[in-house]
Amino acid sequence: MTTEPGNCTASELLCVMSARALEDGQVVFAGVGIPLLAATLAQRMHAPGVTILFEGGTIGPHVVPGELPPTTNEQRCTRKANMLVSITEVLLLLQRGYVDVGFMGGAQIDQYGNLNSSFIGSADDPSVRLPGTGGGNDIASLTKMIVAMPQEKRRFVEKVDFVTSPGYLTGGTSRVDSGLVAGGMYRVVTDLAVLGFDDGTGRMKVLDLHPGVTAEQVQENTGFELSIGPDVGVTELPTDEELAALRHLDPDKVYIA
Amino acid sequence: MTTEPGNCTASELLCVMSARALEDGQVVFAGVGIPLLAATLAQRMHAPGVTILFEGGTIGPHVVPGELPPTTNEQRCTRKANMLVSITEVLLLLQRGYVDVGFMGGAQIDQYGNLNSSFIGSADDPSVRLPGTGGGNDIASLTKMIVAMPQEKRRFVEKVDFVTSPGYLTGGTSRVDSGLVAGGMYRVVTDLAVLGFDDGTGRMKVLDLHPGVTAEQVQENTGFELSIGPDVGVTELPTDEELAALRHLDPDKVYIA
Amino acid sequence: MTQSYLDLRERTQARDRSLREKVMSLEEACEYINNGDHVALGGSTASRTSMAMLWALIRAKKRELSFSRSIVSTEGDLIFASGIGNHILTSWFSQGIIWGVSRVMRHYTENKLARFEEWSHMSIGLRYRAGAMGVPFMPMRSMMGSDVAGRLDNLKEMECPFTGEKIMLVPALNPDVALIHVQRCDSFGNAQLDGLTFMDIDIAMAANRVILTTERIISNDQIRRSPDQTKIPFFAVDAVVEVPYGSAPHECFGLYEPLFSHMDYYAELTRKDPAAGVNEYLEKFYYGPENWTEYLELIGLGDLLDAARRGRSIYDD
Amino acid sequence: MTQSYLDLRERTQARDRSLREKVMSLEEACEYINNGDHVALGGSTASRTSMAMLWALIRAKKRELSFSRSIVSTEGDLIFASGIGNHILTSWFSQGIIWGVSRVMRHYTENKLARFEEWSHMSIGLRYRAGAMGVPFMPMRSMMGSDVAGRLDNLKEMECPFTGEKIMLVPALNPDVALIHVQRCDSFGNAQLDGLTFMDIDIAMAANRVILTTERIISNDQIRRSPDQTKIPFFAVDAVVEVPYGSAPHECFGLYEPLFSHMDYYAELTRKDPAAGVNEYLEKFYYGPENWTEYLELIGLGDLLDAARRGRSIYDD
Repeated sequence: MTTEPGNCTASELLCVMSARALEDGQVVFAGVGIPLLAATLAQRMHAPGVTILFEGGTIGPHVVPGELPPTTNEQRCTRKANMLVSITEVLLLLQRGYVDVGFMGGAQIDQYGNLNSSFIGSADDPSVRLPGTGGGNDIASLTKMIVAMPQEKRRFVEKVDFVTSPGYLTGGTSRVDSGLVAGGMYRVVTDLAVLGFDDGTGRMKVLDLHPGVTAEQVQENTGFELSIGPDVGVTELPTDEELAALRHLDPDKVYIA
Repeated sequence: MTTEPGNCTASELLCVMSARALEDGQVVFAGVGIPLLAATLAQRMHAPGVTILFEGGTIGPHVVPGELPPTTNEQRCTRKANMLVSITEVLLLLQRGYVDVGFMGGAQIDQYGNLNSSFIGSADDPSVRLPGTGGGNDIASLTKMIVAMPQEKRRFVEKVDFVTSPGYLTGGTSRVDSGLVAGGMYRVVTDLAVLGFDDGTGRMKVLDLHPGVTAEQVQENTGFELSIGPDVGVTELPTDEELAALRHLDPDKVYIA
Repeated sequence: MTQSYLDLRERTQARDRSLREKVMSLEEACEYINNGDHVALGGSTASRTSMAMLWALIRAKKRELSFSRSIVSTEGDLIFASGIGNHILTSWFSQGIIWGVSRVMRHYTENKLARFEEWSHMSIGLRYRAGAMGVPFMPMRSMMGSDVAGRLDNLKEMECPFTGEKIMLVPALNPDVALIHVQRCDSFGNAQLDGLTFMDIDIAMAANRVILTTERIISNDQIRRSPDQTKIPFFAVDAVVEVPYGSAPHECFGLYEPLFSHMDYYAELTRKDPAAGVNEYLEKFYYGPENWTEYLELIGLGDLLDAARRGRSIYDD
Repeated sequence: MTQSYLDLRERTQARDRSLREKVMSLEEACEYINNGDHVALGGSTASRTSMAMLWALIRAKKRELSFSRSIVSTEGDLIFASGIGNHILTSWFSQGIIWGVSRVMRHYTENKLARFEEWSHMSIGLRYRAGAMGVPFMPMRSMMGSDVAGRLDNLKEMECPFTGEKIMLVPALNPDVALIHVQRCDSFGNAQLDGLTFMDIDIAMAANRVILTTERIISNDQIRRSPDQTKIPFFAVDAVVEVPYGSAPHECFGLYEPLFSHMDYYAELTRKDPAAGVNEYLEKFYYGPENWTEYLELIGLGDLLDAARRGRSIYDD
């Protein structure tokens, strides 16, 4: 049973919608925050066979409801895991090709799916020094990416101030030309829509709108022109089961505001 | 108390003399056979602080008397070890510089200390295919070497049929020029003498004769001209303690014939 | 052998990497090996050899396989003599130093019936490691100047762009199949190894398919109680076969030492007439028995019990 | 930072690598760190940080240290604010995502008082690994095309001589000193780690000196009963310091989780006026206490017991 619009927060909507982007049986490299929570939700709902990898070195854990880890490097990440390895080894799994999907949040993204988590303003004299790439650069360089983030004009910019994690760089064949021959941006899931990328140009486009959201709304919350075709789809609202499972996982609202 | 000449076999003499070449506190990468036995003997005698490494991945074991391992890859090698690592990791310790001495046997050696354990005759059409390098090439390329082998004309040749494990190659700076900037042949211990290498030319020379052995005898058992100075030393015969310890370690004469 | 990165990824992505049961028989596991494949063997010398899987491959009359292993013992003789493969890449090939130089190896290589491709021990390890890491090569500092390097045509020397030093590059080795024998794993293929791991972890991660033989299958719950003991992840594994004494007459750390009298018997059998001796051995122990248990019966319960007593003694200290 | 191979070997060969006792106090261990050294920190974010050793370095008023770590949490704030170092190489630097972006990191970097040198997470791991292996670089396939690479001047792109592919080379990092906190080790420095090992093994093998802080010193006999659990060999270790709760307020796997209320307190203290807040924290917890036990007392026994209860619960499953 799907819930009524307005029965969930934007974070909850984002979490459910991005969980749905995962398929059963996939090996998913999940960042901390919404991705961790959404991958766990996917496991509890439609994709019990999803294997989660955390950057701290955890393979196939079982995240315990109410004990969400504050980073991917804490022991909470390792509960009932299948295997623990070093950080370098878990990142090398991306390079070797064992991972299906990299799943991250983002501070700033541009029309080619490049992510910035390093500097607001110029790198030499930033107005804000952000925490940096972590595994983001490696994940985005080496595997197919799903990014979950709120759709806001200041976050969806024409060109990011700094390419921390590469999308399609300057579009066309520029990503492959740079040496990044595998992986690439696949989906951006927001609280308004599900976005994809044009095969040829590498530019972002709208695939599906969330119920009640118009194409105009999405464009208004985006700092560059989005291609929105007439055949754009509509997602289904979160179900009561999804929301219940989500709230059970994060009762203290650590990641869902 | 030193034993009478003739009270020990050639293998026993070789084993005792090469054990003495080790110093207390050294990290010694030991091959199977005489080196394993001699390094263990050194531990029991003058050098209790010697740390033995085996190619199978063992760090600092305590070899049990009468249970000598048939190769360096059996569990017998790991008795009371401090640490076990992969084969690649234990060999990388040589490359990283943690090892003081590589300690090996040899089938054939030449005037520049190059070892052959691959082919007798031409490599394309050998009269004997030998078992090959194992870790020999890596050990001889990456650390200071002590080689223990019987002194025989067919084993001490002017030029080895095949350079399996590099000594000083063609002498002079040829080893360093080839890219092998560290390590190199240090001692060859035989049943007749202890041999070293000239700093400049890289050629083998006699350092010490075993008691009762003449310079002529050594030269007669060597297939190239050895430099034997007038100041050549004389080793001390194995002591009763050394022989007793050795025979206790190898009661079944697995390695001491 | 050096696959392009996109090929390697494509083969990897095409594998079913989900958490799923993959327990099968030796005969079923043979289906995962195609004629012409490059097969990497886990363990080293007479330790944790996946002897049961080799036994099955020989019985299945596979052909034109090539092999690699850190160090090769009697299994190399059997590969050559059975005809399943005539090319072995390794650093050392003989039964074991105490038995002298393998007459079977000599017979096949000196008569040019088969090829023993010699690399340094570390270079083999680094080739697997490059394969495991998804890079096309690894840098190293040995083999330079030697004739071992001189006989190989897929090595490259380079000048280090950071230090100007001479460096040797060895190419990645991504085997088509890896055969690895372990003490225990679950039905999904999460493997926990005791003692020496040799090159097994890199081999498993480098290979395009992995077949585990295991002394014992344990529950996934058991695995999850000590995930830091898991050495091979399930998603790298394609088949799991439970085979007690699956490495006999070689050893399996903590469970049984080598079956020395059997190894002595084999050495004696192949000393005088290597070709005839090894064929007699194959007839008796490989083609004769109906199944693996019969093979073990032929080796003899007494030898197995003796080896097991010695094997478990490692935990007495 | 990239040492020539002969320099690196010379430094390594000069170390006393014999099996010997090396237990000492935090203050004595400080002598192993010289002003100007590059110090690598084990653990990651708020896990197994060698907090006690950092505490001692700050109290000893070391100067001009530079640091590297996979991911930096509150210890980075304290390094900058205490003045022991103004350069940190890492991939991510903030207290932890739930506490927002570190105001202290922002204050020091945005005002150009200190430098946060950003590398990709894997590239840091591979730099340590190259250092651990004794090679001058490692090849990898990320960072290409990004501005992260664009801001670094010691990266090299090359064409792979085997495949023709574009490959990124990152230079070896051999820290002068590594500070690693472990659950247990013996008095010689043989360390056994539980749970996540982060980049610690590579750091230990790469560094020119290693200082272990440990929750507990165990006997060498105990180590030798399970040598396959030893992760750092004694000969790579120069000093061993026993410090219970040596990672507090960060966690130590299996023993205690992060001390969340203390971490919240710290975040709150530094939110409004980062410079004043972090200095107040240093005064109270770093310069105030007579010894490590007093530091723990200031944090509070209640918090320690709570963290320990949560920490041990990992073994309940």
